[in-house]
Amino acid sequence: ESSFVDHRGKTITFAKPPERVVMIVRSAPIIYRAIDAKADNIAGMNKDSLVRYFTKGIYAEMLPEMAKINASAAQDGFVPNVEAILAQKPDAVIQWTHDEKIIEPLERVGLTVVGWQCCTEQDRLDYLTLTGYMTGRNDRAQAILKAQADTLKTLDGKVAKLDVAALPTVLHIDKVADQIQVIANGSQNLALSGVSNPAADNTGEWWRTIDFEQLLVWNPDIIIIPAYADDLNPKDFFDNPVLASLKAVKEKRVYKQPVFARTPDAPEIFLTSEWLAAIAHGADFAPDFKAQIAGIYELLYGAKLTDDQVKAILESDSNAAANKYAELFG
Amino acid sequence: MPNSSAEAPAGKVRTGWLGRKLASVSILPALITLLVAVVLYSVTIGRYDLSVRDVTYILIDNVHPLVAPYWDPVHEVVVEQVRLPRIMAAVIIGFGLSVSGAALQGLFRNPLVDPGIIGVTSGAGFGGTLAILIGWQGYLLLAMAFFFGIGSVFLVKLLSTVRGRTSMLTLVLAGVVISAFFSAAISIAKLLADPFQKLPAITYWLMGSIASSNYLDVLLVAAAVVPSAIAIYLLRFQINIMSLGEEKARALGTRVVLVQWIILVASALISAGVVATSGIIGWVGLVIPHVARALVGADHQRLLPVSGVLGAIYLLMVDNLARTVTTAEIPLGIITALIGVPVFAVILRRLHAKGGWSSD
Amino acid sequence: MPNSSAEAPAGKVRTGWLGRKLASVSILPALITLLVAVVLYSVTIGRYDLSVRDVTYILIDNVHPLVAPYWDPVHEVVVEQVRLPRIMAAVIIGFGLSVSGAALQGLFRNPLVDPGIIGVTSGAGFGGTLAILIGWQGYLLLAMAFFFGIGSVFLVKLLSTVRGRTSMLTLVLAGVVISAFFSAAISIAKLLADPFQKLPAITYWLMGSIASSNYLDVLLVAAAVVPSAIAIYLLRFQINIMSLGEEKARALGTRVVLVQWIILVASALISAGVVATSGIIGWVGLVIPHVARALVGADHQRLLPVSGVLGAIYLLMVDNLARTVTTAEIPLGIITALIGVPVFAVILRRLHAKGGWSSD
Amino acid sequence: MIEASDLTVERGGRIILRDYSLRLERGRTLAVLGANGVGKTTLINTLIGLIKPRSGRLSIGGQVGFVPQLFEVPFSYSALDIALMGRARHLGLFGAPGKRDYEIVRHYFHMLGIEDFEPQTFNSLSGGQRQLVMIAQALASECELLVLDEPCAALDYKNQDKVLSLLEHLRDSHAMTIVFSTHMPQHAVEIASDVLLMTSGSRYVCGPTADALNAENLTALYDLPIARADFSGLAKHTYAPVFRHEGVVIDG
Amino acid sequence: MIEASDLTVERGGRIILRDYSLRLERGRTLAVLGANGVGKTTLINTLIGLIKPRSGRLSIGGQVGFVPQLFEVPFSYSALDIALMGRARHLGLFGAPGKRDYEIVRHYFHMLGIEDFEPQTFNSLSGGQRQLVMIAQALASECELLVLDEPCAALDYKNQDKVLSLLEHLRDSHAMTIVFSTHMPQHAVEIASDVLLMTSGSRYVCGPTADALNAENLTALYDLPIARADFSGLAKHTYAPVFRHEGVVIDG
Ligand SMILES: Nc1ncnc2c1ncn2[C@@H]1O[C@H](COP(=O)(O)OP(=O)(O)OP(=O)(O)O)[C@@H](O)[C@H]1O
Ligand SMILES: Nc1ncnc2c1ncn2[C@@H]1O[C@H](COP(=O)(O)OP(=O)(O)OP(=O)(O)O)[C@@H](O)[C@H]1O
Ligand SMILES: [Mg+2]
Ligand SMILES: [Mg+2]
Repeated sequence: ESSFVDHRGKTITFAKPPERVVMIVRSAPIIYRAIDAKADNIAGMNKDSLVRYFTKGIYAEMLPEMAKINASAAQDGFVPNVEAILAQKPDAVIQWTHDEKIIEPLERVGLTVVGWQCCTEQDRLDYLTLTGYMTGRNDRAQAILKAQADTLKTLDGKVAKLDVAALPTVLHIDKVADQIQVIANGSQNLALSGVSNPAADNTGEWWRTIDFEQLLVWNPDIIIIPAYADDLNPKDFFDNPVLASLKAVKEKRVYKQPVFARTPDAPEIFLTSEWLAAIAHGADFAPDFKAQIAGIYELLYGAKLTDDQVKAILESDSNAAANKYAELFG
Repeated sequence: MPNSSAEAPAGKVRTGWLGRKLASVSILPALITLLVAVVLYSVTIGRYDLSVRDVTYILIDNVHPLVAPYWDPVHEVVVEQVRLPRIMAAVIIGFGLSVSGAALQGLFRNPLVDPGIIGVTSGAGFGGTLAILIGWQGYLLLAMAFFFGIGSVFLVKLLSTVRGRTSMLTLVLAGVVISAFFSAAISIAKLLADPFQKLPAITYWLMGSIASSNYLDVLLVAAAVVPSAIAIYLLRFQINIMSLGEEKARALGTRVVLVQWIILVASALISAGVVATSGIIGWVGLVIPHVARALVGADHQRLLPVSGVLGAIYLLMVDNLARTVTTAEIPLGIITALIGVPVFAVILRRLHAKGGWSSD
Repeated sequence: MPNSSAEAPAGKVRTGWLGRKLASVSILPALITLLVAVVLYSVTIGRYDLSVRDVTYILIDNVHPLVAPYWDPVHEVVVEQVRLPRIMAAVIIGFGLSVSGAALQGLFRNPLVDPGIIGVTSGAGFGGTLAILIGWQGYLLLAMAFFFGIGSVFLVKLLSTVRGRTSMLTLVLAGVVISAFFSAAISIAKLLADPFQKLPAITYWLMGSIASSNYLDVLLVAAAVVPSAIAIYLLRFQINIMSLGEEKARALGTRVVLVQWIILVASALISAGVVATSGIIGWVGLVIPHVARALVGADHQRLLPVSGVLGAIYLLMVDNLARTVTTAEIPLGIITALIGVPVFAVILRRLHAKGGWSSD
Repeated sequence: MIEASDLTVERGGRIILRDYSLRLERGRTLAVLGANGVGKTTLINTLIGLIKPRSGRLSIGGQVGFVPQLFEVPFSYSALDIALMGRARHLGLFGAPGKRDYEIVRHYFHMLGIEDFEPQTFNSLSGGQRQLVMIAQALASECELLVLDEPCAALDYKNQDKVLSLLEHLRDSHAMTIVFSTHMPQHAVEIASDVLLMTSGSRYVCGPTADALNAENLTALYDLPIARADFSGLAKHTYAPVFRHEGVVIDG
Repeated sequence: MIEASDLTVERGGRIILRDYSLRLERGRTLAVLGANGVGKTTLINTLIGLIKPRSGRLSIGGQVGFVPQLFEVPFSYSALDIALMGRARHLGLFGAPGKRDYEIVRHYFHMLGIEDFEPQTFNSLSGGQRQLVMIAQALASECELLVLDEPCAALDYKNQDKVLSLLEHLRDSHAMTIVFSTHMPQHAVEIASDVLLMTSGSRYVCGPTADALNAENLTALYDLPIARADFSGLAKHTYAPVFRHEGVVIDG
């Protein structure tokens, strides 16, 4: 028997680990797969999660079984199709907590709901713990958490020695075509990597669209293209004549984020902080990064990555033109 | 001249009066029968497979308890907790929006008027958005939406009243202006919303859905819609008169301002109630009255009920599609238009000759 | 009776005719002067600090090259590549939408009509959304938006033409229906869009922005707006006549169908051009004509140019706010309404007495 | 029934009527005559309360039925629908016409001989037919005071006759008070007990028909020779204009 | 100028006119008389091309100016604006009225004595004033054929006189062809060279005024005694209705 408290403060008890779990939370399937080390108990997920994560890319290569899971739980991230979920006869449903209206219909028909809340760093760690309780694989959950904590602690030790006054500025830009869109207040803690975001304020506004004049005013040292920005590459910056007067473009310090940043709540996301620190401060901040990546993916998914796969994860092709990328990560 | 009327040929009068009553009666019961049929049909469909027999027994059980219910309790839950409240919500909302749309088109004498024109819809939308943004849920959200919706109609009335007189044109323009204002405010709120949780929540809520309706929601929306629809229906004859224009209405002895107010407030209640419980459901209140007018003419005595029932049938069918056609819930607002458009394009073409408006 | 006219008192005729000309002339030049002033002011403001002197030299340099430009080349880029095209776009778009709104309100004799009513706006919006969804950008997107915009006005006309006759009411309803259809289609596209990349792109594009306009964009939107606005202006007198109703217009010898078509197509071109280059910019085309009508009356000969210039000034000022008020670009659609609403609420109240519509 | 003293009425900022006083007892019929634009419609609208006078006192006893000069409807109501609206005053805020109301309206349709129009769309009727429906509407309101603005303007002689007879009948048998405006003095001759000759916004003659209505006053009123004409072989007379009497010069 | 043979016209699915034939030479004036709803407006709308006849042949020579029976405008145009619209035919698709057009319109305003209305909002004019403006509009169109539907219905005698004189003047000095409908036979007596008496949708009398217009025909037309009345002391006559002649019984 396992009993735990979910993010709503509700105590949930399972006599044995549930065998049919429907997940409405977008990143729950990958977390569940990582901790449970198998996909057998995942009975359903969102259409959206399936299409986005499991039909192409590294997950599709490593975890082909995920693509076969029923995807009728919800279309849009959180609004459940109650009858479709009932038809799966689930033992438990993982759902967001942000609105009682999206949980109440599920409980009304007698389903067991585990609530996850969003979006702080602690919430993200909790997903792993909660999944550990559900699957009865708390050991794996703690091992993964420890791997994260160790990496970040080492990184923190190095970042602490940097001169706080001279930290480089980094702007995450995911669009430069019809509009210039930057991440103003994202979820990634940039301080962990020893950089700062000139666009940050505490409005809570995640994305912000700016005009070119504003970009000139901020003039960041480094520009990062988020992993999800499929159509945007460093080359687009280097080839754009209007952007040529930007410092980061002049110095060719425009980088595409690696694939491990693709799924915001995935267990490997912490690698992003290390990668960014290396970009900003040098290879010392992520020593032997390729081996580390292979190790983490093996721990999480039991996958043995080929060298090409690691390169693909690091977006080495896209970043070939960027300053010192090859030197940094081979 | 009260007694002289007896001298009019009685037979003719009787058939005539009854004849008219019958004409209105023959379409309305047909529609009501259709509505009942669609409701019953709706209970039997859904992603969860249930036989028609099971559903019938489950329904009968409520009226006349069957000794040994042999069905799975989950079935009863599906029928009674998932499908029934949702069906009720669709019927009530479709009815309310169409009645209010028909009344407002008559009041403003403008075919482009819909329940959103008086600012309530986007006002209520903003109220709800604000609530989501602050993190309020459930009945707080509902209250906010409702409060802002009703507030905005008062704002519109205030804006358009110059020295005690309200012109219908200014009123309608004030409505447009206030709507635009709240829509912009909604957009601002969306820009500020957390894109992972709150933005999708706002977007989805605004798009309109009755997917998660429970009996309390149904009760709430009914509490807003039913009395308002009754008030509007009671004014059916006054709306006829108001549709001739304010001057004429005044000359005929109508208490113009009072009638305007009742209709505005009743429409505001309907819209605010709908938005509060189910988000913005557009289009129904604009188009259904035109279809109804094509069926029974411009007389609001027949138009209002026919409009209402037609709206109920329409929204119910649309919601049935929304919940069965794909695995995912498609927001109502989308299907309303997507399915409705081709259908109504044809209907409007066909029936336009007798479309009830004189201006074509 | 051509020669009899000479017998009319000549002096009176002259002052009268000139008098009318002057009345229209005195407001229009005032507005044009204001527009020029606002344009010049607009070049000097922005997030990037530039002194008025620098800007002046940079501008003069174009007309009369200064031998040794002492300014930073970045400054020149900011003024000439960032600010100027944007200002031009705002002026052209504001002008076009307002002229088309005024013409359509006259044609349909309905104060609630705006350039979006004939289906172009959401048609073009859908075209653009589709392009973004497919992954097309730049001129492909533009072409898609344009194509769908123009296509939808033809669809509307097709839908509303029964046996060769088009009633204005059916036309306007068909417009509403087609708009609803494409809006729903846009929503569907949004549901299908990747929420990290394409959804925000679609949302932002639809909300309207001229932030990234370059000279090619300006050229494109001008190519759509300028000839159309000229065509509409040339028809100014015919619009007066059409505004009396179709029958009367026909009796006066107007080629009703031709005039309708020219105005519809010209408005469609304007809207499609605007949406294609800058997304959906609502509200301007609806409200500005009312303000203009309050200023100069209903006669379209004066109304159209005044409406246009007023719209240009308004949109330019709004865009100035959009790009300077915060570090973020606020979508035009939002500020248009947010700032405009209180202002126009007051103006409409004040000037409504001579609002140009007879129906209040 | 009607008592107005020193009425001053303005429209669009212009004073149209100044210091009008008039008095009409229950059961009498007043014909209002005057040139175009002199203010007949304005006066009538003031009497029924559509326009508030700027100054002066006005008291009206009883409910008022009204037939306007111009009329359009935005919806295609049937003629019966339109006439039924005349019953509004008797139905209260939440009422709708019932069997009795239909009977009353049909009764007046019958009296006017327009039963056929009942189901027809009001807007598809001819100008004169619409006017008859509007008169039926006003009659159906069964008010003590009936006010009609040029009720016969679009009517042919036969229908004028019907309407005039009906008005007289209503006055006689129900002691209704009637005010109507007209451009044909003959209408006044036929049924009016009183006439109001509006010469200008501030000058008028008001009195019993027999006294006030004569060729002289009418000629002054219309600024055109109006002569008495006697029907050949009948003991009746009319007043008719003598058009183009002095070979009016066209000064164009 | 006008040649119509065997015209059959329907509206809303009902046949209103059957087998109407008529012919009017250039420079002549036709008065159309008939009971309410007989089809005068329908005939006139057919002549000017607003209604397509169901069968029959119709040929009209030259451009047509038209004054409708009912008139409303949705925008507050000035009277001048409205009258200027009469110039549409002369301005082409992309034209706008220039100095000459203003002069012509002002000329007719002057002839009708309505110069004062120029800047006034059309909708704030009285019924009769609007009708004068509409007549000015039709005159300003300077067409060969002028068609007027009850042009004098809302006018006082003075203005009727003005309009009639003006029409006669136009016919005489510009050889204009004129068709107008009216309910007052006197108008026909005054200026019409021809009359069309529409007894029903399929029966009519058409001919020169002197022949066709007599008490007998009119009595048949209106189904009411119409008698010739001679002006006291003048060598003129008129036709006027003998209202309530036989003590018409109100059968209500
Ligand atoms: N809303 C208004 N604003 C300004 N002036 C007005 C308004 N309504 C009427 N008038 C003016 O008031 C005067 C009287 O108009 P009214 O309609 O009372 O005339 P009338 O005697 O009924 O004329 P008719 O015989 O033509 O019907 C006219 O000169 C008219 O122009
Ligand atoms: N759109 C329509 N649909 C059906 N019937 C119509 C329509 N328009 C007119 N009618 C009918 O045609 C007949 C002739 O109408 P019309 O307007 O020509 O009469 P009129 O001779 O001008 O009468 P009036 O003297 O009253 O102006 C009327 O009976 C009328 O009801
Ligand atoms: Mg009048
Ligand atoms: Mg007629």
